[in-house]
Amino acid sequence: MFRFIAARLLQTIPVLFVVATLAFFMVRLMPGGPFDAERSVPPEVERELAAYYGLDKPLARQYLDYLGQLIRGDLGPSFKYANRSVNEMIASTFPVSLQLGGLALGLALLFGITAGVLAALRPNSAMDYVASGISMTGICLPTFVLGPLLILVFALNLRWFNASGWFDASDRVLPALTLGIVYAAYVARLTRGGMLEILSQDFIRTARAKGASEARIIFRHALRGGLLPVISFLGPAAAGIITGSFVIETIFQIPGLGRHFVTSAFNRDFTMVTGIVVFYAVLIVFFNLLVDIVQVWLNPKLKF
Amino acid sequence: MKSLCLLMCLCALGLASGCGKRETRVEVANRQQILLYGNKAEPQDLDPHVVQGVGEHQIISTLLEGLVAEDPKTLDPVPGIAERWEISPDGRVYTFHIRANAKWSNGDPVTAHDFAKSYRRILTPSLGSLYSYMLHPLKNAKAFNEGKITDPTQLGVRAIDDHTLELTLECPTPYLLHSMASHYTWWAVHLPTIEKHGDPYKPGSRWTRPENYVGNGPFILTEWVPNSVIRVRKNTNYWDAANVRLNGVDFLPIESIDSEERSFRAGQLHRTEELPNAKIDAYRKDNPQFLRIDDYLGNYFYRVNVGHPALKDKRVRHALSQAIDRQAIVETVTRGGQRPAFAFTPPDTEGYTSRAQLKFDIEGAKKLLAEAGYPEGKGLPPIEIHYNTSENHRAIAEAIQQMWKRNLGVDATLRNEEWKVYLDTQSATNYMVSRAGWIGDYPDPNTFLETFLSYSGNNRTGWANPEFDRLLQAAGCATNQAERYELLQKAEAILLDELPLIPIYFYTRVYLLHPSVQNWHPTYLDHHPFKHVYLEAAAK
Amino acid sequence: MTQAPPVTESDTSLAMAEPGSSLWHDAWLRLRKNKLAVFGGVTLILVTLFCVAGPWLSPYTYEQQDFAQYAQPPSAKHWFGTDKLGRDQLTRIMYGGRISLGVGICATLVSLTIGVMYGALAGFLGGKTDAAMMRIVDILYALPFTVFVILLMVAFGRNIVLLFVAIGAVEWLTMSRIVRGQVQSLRKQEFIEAALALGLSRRRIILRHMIPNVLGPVAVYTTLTIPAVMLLEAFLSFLGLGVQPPMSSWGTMIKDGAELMEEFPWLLMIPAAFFSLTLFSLNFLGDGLRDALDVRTSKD
Amino acid sequence: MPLLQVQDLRTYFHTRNGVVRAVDGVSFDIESGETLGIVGESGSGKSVTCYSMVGLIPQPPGRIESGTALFDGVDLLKARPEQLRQIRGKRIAMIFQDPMTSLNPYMRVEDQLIEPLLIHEQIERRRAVELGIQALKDVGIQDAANRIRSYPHEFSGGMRQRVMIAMALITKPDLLIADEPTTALDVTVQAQIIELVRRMQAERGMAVIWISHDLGVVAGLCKRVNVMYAGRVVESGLTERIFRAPRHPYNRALQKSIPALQPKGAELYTIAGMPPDLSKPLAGCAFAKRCEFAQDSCQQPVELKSIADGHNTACVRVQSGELKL
Repeated sequence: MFRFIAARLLQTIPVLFVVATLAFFMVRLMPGGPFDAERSVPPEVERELAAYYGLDKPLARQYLDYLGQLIRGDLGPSFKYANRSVNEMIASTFPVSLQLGGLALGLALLFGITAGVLAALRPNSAMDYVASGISMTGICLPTFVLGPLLILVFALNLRWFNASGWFDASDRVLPALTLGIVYAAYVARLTRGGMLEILSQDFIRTARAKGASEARIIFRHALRGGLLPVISFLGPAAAGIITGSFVIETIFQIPGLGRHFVTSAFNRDFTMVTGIVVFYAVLIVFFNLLVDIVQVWLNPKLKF
Repeated sequence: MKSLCLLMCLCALGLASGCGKRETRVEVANRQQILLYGNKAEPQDLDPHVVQGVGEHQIISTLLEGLVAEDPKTLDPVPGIAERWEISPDGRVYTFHIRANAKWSNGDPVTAHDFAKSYRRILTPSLGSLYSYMLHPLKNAKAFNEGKITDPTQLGVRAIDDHTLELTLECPTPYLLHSMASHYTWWAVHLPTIEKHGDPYKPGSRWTRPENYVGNGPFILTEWVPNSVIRVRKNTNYWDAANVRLNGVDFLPIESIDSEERSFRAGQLHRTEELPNAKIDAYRKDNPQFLRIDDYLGNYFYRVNVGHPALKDKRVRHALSQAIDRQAIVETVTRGGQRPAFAFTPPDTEGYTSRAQLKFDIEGAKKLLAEAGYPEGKGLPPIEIHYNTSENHRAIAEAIQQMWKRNLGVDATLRNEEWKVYLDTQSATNYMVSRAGWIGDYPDPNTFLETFLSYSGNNRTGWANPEFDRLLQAAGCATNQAERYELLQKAEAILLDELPLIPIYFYTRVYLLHPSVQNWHPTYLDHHPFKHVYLEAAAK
Repeated sequence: MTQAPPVTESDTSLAMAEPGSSLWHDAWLRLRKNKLAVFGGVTLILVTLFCVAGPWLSPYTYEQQDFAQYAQPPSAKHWFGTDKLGRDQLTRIMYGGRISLGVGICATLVSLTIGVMYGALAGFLGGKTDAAMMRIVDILYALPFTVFVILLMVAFGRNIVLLFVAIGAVEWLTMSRIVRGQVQSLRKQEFIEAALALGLSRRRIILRHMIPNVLGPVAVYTTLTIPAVMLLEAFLSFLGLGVQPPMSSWGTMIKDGAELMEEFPWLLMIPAAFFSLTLFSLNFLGDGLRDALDVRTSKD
Repeated sequence: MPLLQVQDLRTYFHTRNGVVRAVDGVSFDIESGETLGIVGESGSGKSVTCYSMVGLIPQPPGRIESGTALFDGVDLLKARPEQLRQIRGKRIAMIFQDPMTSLNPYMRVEDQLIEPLLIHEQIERRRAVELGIQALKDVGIQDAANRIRSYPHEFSGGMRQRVMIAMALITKPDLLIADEPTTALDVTVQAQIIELVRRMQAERGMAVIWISHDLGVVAGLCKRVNVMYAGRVVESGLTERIFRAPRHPYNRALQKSIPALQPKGAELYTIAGMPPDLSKPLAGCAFAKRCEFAQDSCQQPVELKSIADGHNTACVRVQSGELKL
């Protein structure tokens, strides 16, 4: 297992290198530069700024400089936010996204797995239709509808929560719920599918023949195999959910990474975009690794 | 798993019941005299010599004060850091007398040298200030800013002593005091502080962090959480601190206007930056006490690429302009009390109203189009309307598309682009008709008309007219206001005859303001000097 | 194995069917018996017809504005009401449906084809090849979608086909990971080992043995992908990269409507209703297909 | 009183294609320590009969329409699920056809093996593991203390079936239902497993219901045999009488189709036609359509009737003495 993890971490290096390279050139290929503005910038000023940020050098040189920085773990200064570095911005926005994502993921798993299991227990029963119907509604309700809807009900009518911001503990509830519900719907669908598959297997009959209770059958015998599709889905989903959701962070005015990333892309904040992409890649690799480990752990037929 | 679920429900309930009867943030803030201010975007920085945006102005104006300040009602120049000033008879030399009790927030006195050094700093090319051209009326400032001269003593800025500053101008500039009062480029920074945190002549300094910031305004920066909040609190070292009634301002950068409106309704904001236009009617009807609609010094217009074969003929441009029912657009699409624009400069800009006016005349438009060789729009290729992605721009473009089709038989297509792509397309003049907006930097027609100088980077239409350029340059050095306005009238007449742009409407600012905010006046720059504002909850 | 597939117990004609072609044939017969799936299929056909043929019958066009009819609720004149520019919403729903259904189905097909093949191959080959292939997926995951799409649009211009390709090309990643996970565990099962032992070609094993066995999760995930794709299109349109106004899609209509849900609820409700109806139908059909394709779970 | 007494058991499946009468009026009983064989071809209802008794029929679509199954005084068919769960795995244990799929691939053998003990007996886990290791030894698994930590896929097919048997017998049940436990195994292993069950039965004195389509296996193992066809018992009796003197045309045809019992070189005997569609009600004898002796009287309702001491047949023509087989 340690060999497996070490090997995967080694594989990460070329992945990060390729990601950094592609991102570096992609953002620079995009039309528009970081200093374009509605009011034209005098050419002399633009020249000075380019020189300060090293944009006047040949692209190859810039690239090598960037890689050099990257190896030292320095993602460079932000082109847009003059007094901040990319490292600082990630350090300040990521914990927020992590918190939001963690809460949402927890909710998604809790509600999604529960609903999926309930639906799978009695396929084509009323309970199945209710659970599946709710989860389908969750999928049909995009976050940009669900978020404002929850705000209308809980913030504006009931006055339980704030409509935006990320200050009090109670400010976590609505965004986590919004993000969680959408993912819960996905988790529920996948759980139901996986559980139906497993519950039709012969070994479930064996367990029943032993006199195992329904709870024991679900938790001890079925859940492990039934969650495999959910686990495969969770790798990328967790990375996505934890790096933040642009839409939710915008609706709820949350200072997270997702919003910051999209804004940076729009600002053509080259270093910021590239930096966040590299950071994102690290997370993706990490979560996929985690998923692969969990998969092996859940499925004894697989080996590292 | 069930117990976990139960626990969560209990937590949610506990939170909910705890929050149920609490006062709103606005109510708390009213008690504490803290203004909660929706400020749209995260500021790029708080260094007045580096930033470019409108949102940054509101924050910086609490932290720094210029020699001249704004009157809260009229925005006319009133004494700020300078207690008085003299203007030489030829209008080229300004002498400012700095008040003796003006202090920086760290206790240092504010001196004429601070201003002299600050002006030198913003004009130093290596700083790369995006807005340094605001200081170009100063003698030799443009040449120094472009690196053509490097000796700072040649600049028209001189500290005669600690309390006297002399500014020498290239030309008499009647709007100079307005510009100095309203624009942050003219405000001073504390150079010793900046030097402590890096090279003051390079961007990227960290002196603007809350722990480092030193200002001379009514408030000091206490907290800055990116994308979340910027808090400023009363500065006891401010010379007029006794008359500052607010204890502080919380600036909340809420980018989504829908979120902002909901936050206002949830009692989290005193003031929103904007209001979604679909909500205007509802507020007019149900909650007029919150709704504010102020005239704003800005023009929403379409640039026309005069180099495009189909649009070369000014009769076509006039036909397109005359076929637009601007009244319908402001009444149906924008709905925020905007005024239809039939000229480029907003009416009554410091006493100036364009004499030349465009018109809405479908028959005339059809005739012009026929004269240009496109009867009923036949033979004219589809006009592509280019705009940056936004619900409002889209709705206006769709409306105009329909008007051209119905009134002229001219087809139009729409092309929206993401902001930076849109800017790129516009600067390359790679469009047919492109949406634009221009907000005046200071209350004077010049801030609008100069954008269409043939050499202006803001022209972006391919249009160049030597007579227009000459008139504007002459106006720049005119000695009295009447003469100057006459030259500008002629220039604007040329602009509206040639029509490289189609004005559509003059902006208003539509926003929500909590009634507890006092001493808040509608101003055409949307400036509301915070030192005069205070909060008083309405009696219940 | 002595127990014949259960269907043959009750339907002798099926047992006679030639086994090679009967997977799809059986599936079709089973699908036809599933009421919900049939309902879903019929609804989808009706919605498609409505969107394709409806505009010919409508007295309005999708871009025709009538300022006097600013955001009117549903009425006899405008059955689904009008939007902020006084356009008939019924007609716009029909046109929007063409885009949304088109994007949803085409992009999903693209992602399905690439994702299933890629995932199956990686999971089946295993070892170094698998590792390399999955690292490529990691790389693609990490690349920013917005940046990628802006680049595509700049490079190839605005083109609805490109939109399908762009979305499909991104959506296949998750699909491939799911398929790979399934195939990996399938590979350890006896019948694949048996097929390997028989010396069947890898291509044949993947196509004939692996893919039919992962169709279940794939069908479920596909029904999840279609709505995601339709909403992604709305997001892209929001960025100025999707459909061009005055054309709109259901996604963009919902997005616009969401901001007006308090003032003009019908601008959200009606497109959302069509969107949901379509997704529910797709979902029923997807579940039906899953059950029909999977011999093991169709015991009832 | 017999250990288990089944009377008029009817289990129907309510599917989209109609009502499938998988078990349609089955009655039999079994004494303690006795071995009963149930034979019949695929789909004849052998397994469904046994699953019905212990509540393993998926409901829906399955439904038990009528009948009683008295086990030690408790009617299994009317017992509450909890009551049934206490009997299942403790007093009635089962082993299944395919050991490859009947063991949970995601759990260690240890956890699955001792599960019945943990469920049914107040016993410490450590003690349960000891018992588990002993049980594995009893079924002839070498190195049981280590092997118990393995996963099922690490065992061969025969070993897995031994694990299944160990698991079934670990609670010392009164009745073991063996559902074609040797079908998926090769012949040598088959014999070992049969021998193992026989030995365990002898040691513990439990009753066994052995379901099989393999007449040879049943003949060697069971004292009495039920022959099932299309959801009904068509003939029952002592093993040697069933095999030596079949009294139902179906049973006779079945005997004839055992290849080993046919003369060398002769063409293999097969029963013409297909089993009936169970979703359509059958008035008379289910085998009539394929029966070489069928007459009009075979369309009358049939019943299992005794024709000799402990020997029953459902053939009306044999019952009436018209037909001598």
